[in-house]
Amino acid sequence: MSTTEPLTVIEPDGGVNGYDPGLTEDELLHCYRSMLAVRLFDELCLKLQRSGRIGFSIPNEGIEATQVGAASALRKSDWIFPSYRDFGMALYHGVSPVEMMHNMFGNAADSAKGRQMPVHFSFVEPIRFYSISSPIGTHIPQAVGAAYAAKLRGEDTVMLASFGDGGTSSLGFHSGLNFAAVWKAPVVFLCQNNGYAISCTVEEQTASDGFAIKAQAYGMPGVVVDGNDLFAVRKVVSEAVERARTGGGPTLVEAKTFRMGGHSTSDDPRSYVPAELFESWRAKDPIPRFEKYLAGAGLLTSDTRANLEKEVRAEIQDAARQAEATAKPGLETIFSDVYATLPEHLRRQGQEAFDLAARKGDAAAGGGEFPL
Amino acid sequence: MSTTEPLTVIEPDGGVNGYDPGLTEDELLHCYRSMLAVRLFDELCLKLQRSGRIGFSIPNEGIEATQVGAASALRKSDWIFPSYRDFGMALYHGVSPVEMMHNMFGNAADSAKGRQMPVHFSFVEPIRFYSISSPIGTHIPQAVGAAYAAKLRGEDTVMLASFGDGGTSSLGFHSGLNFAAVWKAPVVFLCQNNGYAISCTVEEQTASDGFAIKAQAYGMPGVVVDGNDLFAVRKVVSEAVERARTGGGPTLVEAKTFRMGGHSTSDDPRSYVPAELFESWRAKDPIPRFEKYLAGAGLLTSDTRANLEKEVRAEIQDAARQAEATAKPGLETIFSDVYATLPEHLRRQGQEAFDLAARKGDAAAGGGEFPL
Amino acid sequence: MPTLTLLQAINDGLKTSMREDDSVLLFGEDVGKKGGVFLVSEGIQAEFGKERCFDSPLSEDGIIGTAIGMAMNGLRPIAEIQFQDFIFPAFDQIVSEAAKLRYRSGGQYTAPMVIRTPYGGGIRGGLYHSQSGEAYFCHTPGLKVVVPSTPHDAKGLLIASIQDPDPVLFLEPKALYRAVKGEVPEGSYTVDLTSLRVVREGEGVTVFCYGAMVPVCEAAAKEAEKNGIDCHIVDLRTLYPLDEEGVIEAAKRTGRVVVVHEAPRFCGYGGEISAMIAESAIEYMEAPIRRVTGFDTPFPNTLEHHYLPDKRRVLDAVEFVHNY
Amino acid sequence: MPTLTLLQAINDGLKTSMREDDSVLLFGEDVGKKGGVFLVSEGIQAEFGKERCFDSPLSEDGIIGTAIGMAMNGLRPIAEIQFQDFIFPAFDQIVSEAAKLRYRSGGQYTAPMVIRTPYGGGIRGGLYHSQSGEAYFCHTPGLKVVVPSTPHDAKGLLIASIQDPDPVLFLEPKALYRAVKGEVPEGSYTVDLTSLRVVREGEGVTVFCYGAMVPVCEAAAKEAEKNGIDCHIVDLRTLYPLDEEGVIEAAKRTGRVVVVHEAPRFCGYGGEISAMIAESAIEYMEAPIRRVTGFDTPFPNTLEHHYLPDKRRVLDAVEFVHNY
Ligand SMILES: Cc1ncc(C[n+]2csc(CCOP(=O)(O)OP(=O)(O)O)c2C)c(N)n1
Ligand SMILES: Cc1ncc(C[n+]2csc(CCOP(=O)(O)OP(=O)(O)O)c2C)c(N)n1
Ligand SMILES: [Mg+2]
Ligand SMILES: [Mg+2]
Repeated sequence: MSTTEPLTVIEPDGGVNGYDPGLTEDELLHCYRSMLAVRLFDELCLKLQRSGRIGFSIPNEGIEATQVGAASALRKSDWIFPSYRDFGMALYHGVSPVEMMHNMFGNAADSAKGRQMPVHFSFVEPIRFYSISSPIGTHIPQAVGAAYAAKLRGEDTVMLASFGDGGTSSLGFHSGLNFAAVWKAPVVFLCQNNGYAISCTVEEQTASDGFAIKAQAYGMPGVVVDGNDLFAVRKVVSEAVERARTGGGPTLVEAKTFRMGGHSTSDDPRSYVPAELFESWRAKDPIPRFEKYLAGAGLLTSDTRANLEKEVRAEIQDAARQAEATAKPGLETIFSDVYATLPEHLRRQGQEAFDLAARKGDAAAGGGEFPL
Repeated sequence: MSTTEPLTVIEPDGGVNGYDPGLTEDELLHCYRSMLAVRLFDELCLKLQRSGRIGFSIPNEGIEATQVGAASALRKSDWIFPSYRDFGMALYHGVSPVEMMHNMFGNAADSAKGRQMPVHFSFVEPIRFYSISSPIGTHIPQAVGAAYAAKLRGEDTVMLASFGDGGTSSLGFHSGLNFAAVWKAPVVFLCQNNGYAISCTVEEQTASDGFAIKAQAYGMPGVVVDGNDLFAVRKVVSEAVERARTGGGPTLVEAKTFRMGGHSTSDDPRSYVPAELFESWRAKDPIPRFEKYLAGAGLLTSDTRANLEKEVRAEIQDAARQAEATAKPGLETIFSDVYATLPEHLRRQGQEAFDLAARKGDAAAGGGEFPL
Repeated sequence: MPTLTLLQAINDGLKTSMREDDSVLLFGEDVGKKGGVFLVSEGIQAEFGKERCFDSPLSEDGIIGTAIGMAMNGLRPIAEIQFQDFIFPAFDQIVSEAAKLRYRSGGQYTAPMVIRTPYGGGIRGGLYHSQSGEAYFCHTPGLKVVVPSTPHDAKGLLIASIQDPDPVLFLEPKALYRAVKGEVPEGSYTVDLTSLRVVREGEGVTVFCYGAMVPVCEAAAKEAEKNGIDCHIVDLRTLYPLDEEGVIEAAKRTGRVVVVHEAPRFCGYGGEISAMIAESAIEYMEAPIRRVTGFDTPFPNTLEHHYLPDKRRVLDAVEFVHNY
Repeated sequence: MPTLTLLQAINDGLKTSMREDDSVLLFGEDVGKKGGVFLVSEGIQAEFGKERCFDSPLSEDGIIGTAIGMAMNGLRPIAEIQFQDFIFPAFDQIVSEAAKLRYRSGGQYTAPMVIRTPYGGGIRGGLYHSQSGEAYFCHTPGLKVVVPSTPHDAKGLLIASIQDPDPVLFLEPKALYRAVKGEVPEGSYTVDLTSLRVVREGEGVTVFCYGAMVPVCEAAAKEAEKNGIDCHIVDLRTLYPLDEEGVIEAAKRTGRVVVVHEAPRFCGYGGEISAMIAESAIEYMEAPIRRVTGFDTPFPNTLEHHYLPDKRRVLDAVEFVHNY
């Protein structure tokens, strides 16, 4: 089974043709709020980066519905194996903007202790949002292994592994999907086809007819969905999650969407993305599209929208302020977490680092003693 | 495009339903002789290994038609990127048994200078039979690169990359097929599905419906063929070669066959292959099957067959005798061919090795001087 | 105490761990029905079932990638790589992922797992069934690297590796699988993962070695003794993290040092040992620090006996530093 | 002579080679339309067309695997790996294939190719955009490993690498891309692939370094000079094969040695330099051989300035060995 025409639910006029998302009003508004939060978080990060207050960020504009729609199909006991362009899934599940901002600033409160680049989040609460790694695709077989563990113990946990169109060329895609299908592991593979892998077009990436069809190579179902349509993504991912949860094995979902920004704040897409493409996709912006639905359902007015935006913006700005005011990680964090317990040679090297910092008069040295 | 029912040409009674192989009588007999040579070469190697005269060999029984049928679709200007279970392709194209035996004995006349394990052949004449590597699948993207080079220069060379069912799980399979399709590179991928990867069954290897279907993931045609049917293999590979030669890009061919022996001389398949499987496949032996066709076409009698077998056997025995009598590689071959020119540190290490050998009274030291 | 080969001791260690702890499982190419190409895992599938001992598709990237996922979700996977030479397709998963997961997640996610793989020469395996890649992994913070040379250590180090909270590469000297025998305690015991083993005490020359080079060095020491040279042999056995103080002490003890391994010399593990001594104990050295290693070439086949360090080469070096 | 940055010199080297020789081509992720994430290949697709400069799918295994195939069939591919941290998916192709092809085929097949990749810290790249993996490759016979530190060397070494009959890993110190400028001859020239560069002559302490550590060592030497310590700085630049005699000579010259690199210390490249000296010139050493390196941890982000060797750390070591 594999489809090539993307499933769509939300029509241009906001109608959904009788589709029932199975969400309460609050839940619907939470989806909306989450998409908005992604957009505003991004906006602020771009400013922070441009003004040199953070080093780097990754824009998500255009992809919000894919992230939130997919996340909404999961339980808190499920795991997310995200790409670096997926933090909307964490927001949806209740990770607070300030926890994310700690990472953007790489400070002492960052769960990664300032060791990773910005946007390389890691959370275990309120949902397992797996530590993002820069190497593309490595998390795919890892999700499969984690799924195998759950299955072996008879748990009904499902793993969602998310990656880009470029990610399908990675080694992890091939081994991950193959192992998952052979083991009938409870995993949903979400390929976010956003048109580009940095500057590489989809045609330069693969000669196949889209990405869902790649499921055939592994003997699992492949489904294409309109990635700018929150409900369509929710529907397709929910079905895949259900299949996984009930022992039906993995599914590959391709969400067709578009990256409206650069690859990252270090990238200028104008050198390789034709302007027309931006224009045509702007018309499909997932946020106004969902607003139309909400307005039609009587859940959103321009007033409530404005208030919500103000509230979210304030929360995010406050998060940034807090994170910026938080101290840098202690010098000893260079040496901790390499192993569960500190080996002797790292103790020595740590003490050297403290000695040196002390001699330089660097405040990082504290009292000069390596504290671990 | 992808088929799941294997194409067959030679019927149980030896009929071919009007199929025209486009081969002269001599050529047909050459195909037959090549299959026979593989079988007899194998037989002798097994004996040599069991008696400790060579260290290792890899049986090909049952796979001869795939090897020879595929090889017969190539020109001498094409390249073969073989697996270790493919030397029938070299034999077909005129590599002599003695050249192969030099490799089996790892002697001074071995083109790999005794550096590789047995059956890791490398030839450039009369056809490019690419140096076999133990790591599975690495040669697949290499074939694609070599094809790109040919295409860039406007040559009409075609590359045949051959690998096993297990090989489809390798990294090289994924990257190789993907790059080939994007580049429309002139390559034919031949997956020899012989039922096992050492002891791993096809079901443990992949959940897909056979291997040809994996072509879909890359946007290339996939075809299944009866691998014990010389003409069927020849037909399907010839079509794929023609497509590649005329700019139509790559094809994945799956030849369904069966490994009638162990994985290698170090392996006892009885611990994991059900006896019935051997029996049922024995009935499909590609050699008697082709004999039936030849007999029907008036090209083979039991006399000519017996004579041919005697002749080939003698040639192979003679080859082994020659190879066994050939000296071991010179001690300096440990150090040559690491780089195009010998670096200083290897000159020093080479001299050390000669000094030591001389002190041990080892004849390998020759005059004691490192000769490079 | 039963007397076992190295191979039997590993098999015993695997079974002991799997009996002790339900979360331990073993997978890789051909480890199930066949029991591994060397038969190290013989009888394991039969005893523990297909869910805890099974064959994987032919992808080392997949084996290690999924093992990491199992490990972070509560299992204690033992992933077998059929030959160390075939570990490189998984290099990214090992070096970028297993080794760095705890660090990059601030300890939120971890990968307690063992990668078992036979390494080294001596079986006429040529370029791709003979390599000793320990140096690649010992340059990778976050990994532990272990190489047993006796049945006792093989079982004890293996159990310790399985219980360890960090990823451990467990290199098995395949040349010794059936070549060494020794007493092995029944039941569970561990050998510390940062500890040296003094193979033989001596005052003349300190010889550092590990894995299949240990018996070679022992043989050389016996020869040397005849010439009045008294070797102090240290089996490094836990290559990373290493008991560096133990190394320095052993070096100071004699002031004369030889380091032996099979892998190529340049940027090999032996270089670290020499460098460590040159950094912390150079004033104790009474002779150059000599390395006896594989040559800086790929691994040959027919001539492997000239490539691998042997008794004669070790003895030469021992005599050289002794008489310096 | 024009004055160019290191980045411009590499761009110039690429264009010069591609003009000179039709069989040279450049490919990798984002090297075409975009000109590379650092813009090293700016203007190359425009000048040489899409057949000789193009973007590849996101697979380092595919990039290196196909490059090997191109190389064996008459082309001179330059394969870019976007960051050295992402070379590991291609480790098998590099270590098992490119490095061993000539050897295993008795010279019948060869892989004359260049793998270009930016390496090293200093750009706040954290674990995966900062690493220095040279030691992994310098332990791999069959490869050559080159690291320029000046625009002149970058161009000359790059052209030599492209012309070389063997596979060359060309590591570009990304921290220096725009940070160093220098005169660069127009047109084609080469710098020998087994040659050291004496950065500064001195009689007090010998400092070995390469890549982005060269300017750090120069700064330290200036400081040291104020305290009357006269450093002899050697830019190793062609790490493998190395001019070992040149190293030994430079070490003997002062009898006091410091080795500097960014990579972790344990089994790092510096260990080889120390070991080589401890083996061939220990009696000339008047002090311990000190290494100044990255710590034995993954590469951090916020605190990278504490992780990377800096002027102060080099100076400390120089003073230590000088005053010993
Ligand atoms: C193994 C590896 N190679 C290269 C890179 C550099 N890189 C970072 S993102 C990226 C493109 C990814 O594209 P895609 O998978 O489509 O995800 P998107 O950024 O579009 O969400 C590349 C090449 C990397 N991170 N890892
Ligand atoms: C990367 C790698 N992993 C493991 C091996 C060990 N090994 C050698 S052959 C083989 C099975 C190959 O099976 P298949 O591809 O089906 O080929 P066949 O032997 O059946 O012809 C394995 C696992 C290897 N050579 N390379
Ligand atoms: Mg993309
Ligand atoms: Mg097979």
